[in-house]
Amino acid sequence: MNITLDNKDGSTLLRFHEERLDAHNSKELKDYLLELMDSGSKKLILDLSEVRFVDSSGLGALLSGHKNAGLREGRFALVGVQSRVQSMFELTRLTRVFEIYPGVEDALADGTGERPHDSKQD
Amino acid sequence: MNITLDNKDGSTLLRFHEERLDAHNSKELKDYLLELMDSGSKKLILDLSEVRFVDSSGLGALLSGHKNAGLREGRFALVGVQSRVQSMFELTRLTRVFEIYPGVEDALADGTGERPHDSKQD
Amino acid sequence: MTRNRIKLEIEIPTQTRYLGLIGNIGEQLAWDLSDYGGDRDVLAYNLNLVLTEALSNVIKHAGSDNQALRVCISIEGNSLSIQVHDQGLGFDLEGVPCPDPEDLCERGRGIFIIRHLMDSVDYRKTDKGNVLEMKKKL
Amino acid sequence: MTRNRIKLEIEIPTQTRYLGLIGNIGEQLAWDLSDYGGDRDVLAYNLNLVLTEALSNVIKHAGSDNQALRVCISIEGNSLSIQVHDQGLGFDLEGVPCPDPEDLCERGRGIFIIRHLMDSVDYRKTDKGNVLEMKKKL
Ligand SMILES: Nc1ncnc2c1ncn2[C@@H]1O[C@H](COP(=O)(O)OP(=O)(O)O)[C@@H](O)[C@H]1O
Ligand SMILES: Nc1ncnc2c1ncn2[C@@H]1O[C@H](COP(=O)(O)OP(=O)(O)O)[C@@H](O)[C@H]1O
Repeated sequence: MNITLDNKDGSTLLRFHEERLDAHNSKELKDYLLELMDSGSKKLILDLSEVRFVDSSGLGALLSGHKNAGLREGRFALVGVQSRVQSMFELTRLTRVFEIYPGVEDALADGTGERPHDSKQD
Repeated sequence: MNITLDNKDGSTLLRFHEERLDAHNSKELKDYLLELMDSGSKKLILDLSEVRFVDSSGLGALLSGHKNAGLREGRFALVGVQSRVQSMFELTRLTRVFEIYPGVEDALADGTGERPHDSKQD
Repeated sequence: MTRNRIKLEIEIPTQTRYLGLIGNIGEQLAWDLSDYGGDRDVLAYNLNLVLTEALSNVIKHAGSDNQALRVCISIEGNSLSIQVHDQGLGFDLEGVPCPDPEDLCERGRGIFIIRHLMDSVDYRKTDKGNVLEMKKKL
Repeated sequence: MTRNRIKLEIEIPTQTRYLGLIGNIGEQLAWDLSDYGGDRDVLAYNLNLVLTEALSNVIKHAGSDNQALRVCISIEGNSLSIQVHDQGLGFDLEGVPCPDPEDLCERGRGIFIIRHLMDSVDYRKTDKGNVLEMKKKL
């Protein structure tokens, strides 16, 4: 798994440099996210712009990141989601679960940890 | 076969919009080049920049263009040859046979119809 | 007649590292199919996805390092069929529940995705093990 | 043991439109091979090329619209083997002359290219026709 780390305004920016997030590397990503959070990084922004393919186990790794950030009162935001990956979220009804932003700046600007859609509701 | 035609300073610029020049489309290219020359276009510049794969029958079509231009005292220049395609020319020792230029402008600037290497020889 | 058929029989080691290869071969098929009227990008992604899901299920739930993973893809006219073989204990396909969208469980979406993207899905015993057969009209 | 083997058996209609599909599958193999130390771009192009040359020879010289074109690619350890089957009259591989670089003939470079890129090339009768077998150490 090829991933790089960066600090941006107190958030940890992760760039996932793989074309696929699938059963071959999803476990590794999941464990990596958990380790990061356990070592104190609570605000994670995962840049998926190089990922053109996600399978159900990849979704599982992202869900794990999302849930663990919630448990630790941290944050897990996704940026750079390609349209085919987005349709995977739609197919599995996860679009409203994840905190998704177009780019890193958008995620940083809206650093509430709330889902972007929440403000529009009720 | 997807090919487009353009006139540039008295030369006919052909852009070959296919990734492959192989046994599936080489006959069509060969016939097309011949028709063009028979209908009076004597100076042809073929832009191969979209072609990432050429097989031996594709080489045959290019050789046919080269030979027929010679017979008609015309010109057949290649531009935008990708490095993998260039190595096909090398493997089959055709590098010095074809008139090859980096880009269209280079081919037009040197509109002698001589092979670019010829000037360097004795 | 088999003369208008494309057929691929593939064997790979039972390892997740080869999921990308098979998925990409599926994409290639979508791009090079003659006479497909739909969106090839979508078809390519979907073939990649169902192949990846079905093969990773075998690796996770029925795999053995000593056996090859076998998949057969055939296209005849507008009928696509994918067969993924395993030599595990088998499972009850009809009994696999549809995932609850409210439940953020990390697994259990593979069969759902396959069912959603293919016209028919069937799992049965063969003389050498089991086969998951997925069909779709293109 | 066959457990570390990748094996593809492919059948396509005897038509040049499928050359790209098979060539691209060959490229995919080069990219997804584990443990290849060489230049993958070059290997990808070369597999694409030998597959294209061998298959187009069958279509040109031994093809029949009624028969499927069959190719088998296998990789075991660092041994790559490609077998291309035909049901034509056969030919004398050893008798194919090396092309004269001074002769600008438009054909006759396919076998030369295959020989140049592979370690061994062999053509023989089988019970169903003929097979061109090309091998290379990766
Ligand atoms: N080839 C198989 N052999 C045995 N069990 C299988 C196979 N494929 C699927 N299953 C069973 O079906 C269940 C649902 O599969 P799936 O929807 O892909 O979710 P997941 O694999 O994430 O659990 C699996 O948990 C497993 O119990
Ligand atoms: N599968 C085959 N069946 C019959 N003859 C073949 C076959 N492959 C090659 N040949 C013969 O070998 C010759 C050389 O082949 P090749 O070097 O590919 O050049 P080309 O196909 O351009 O003539 C062909 O002209 C043909 O006579």
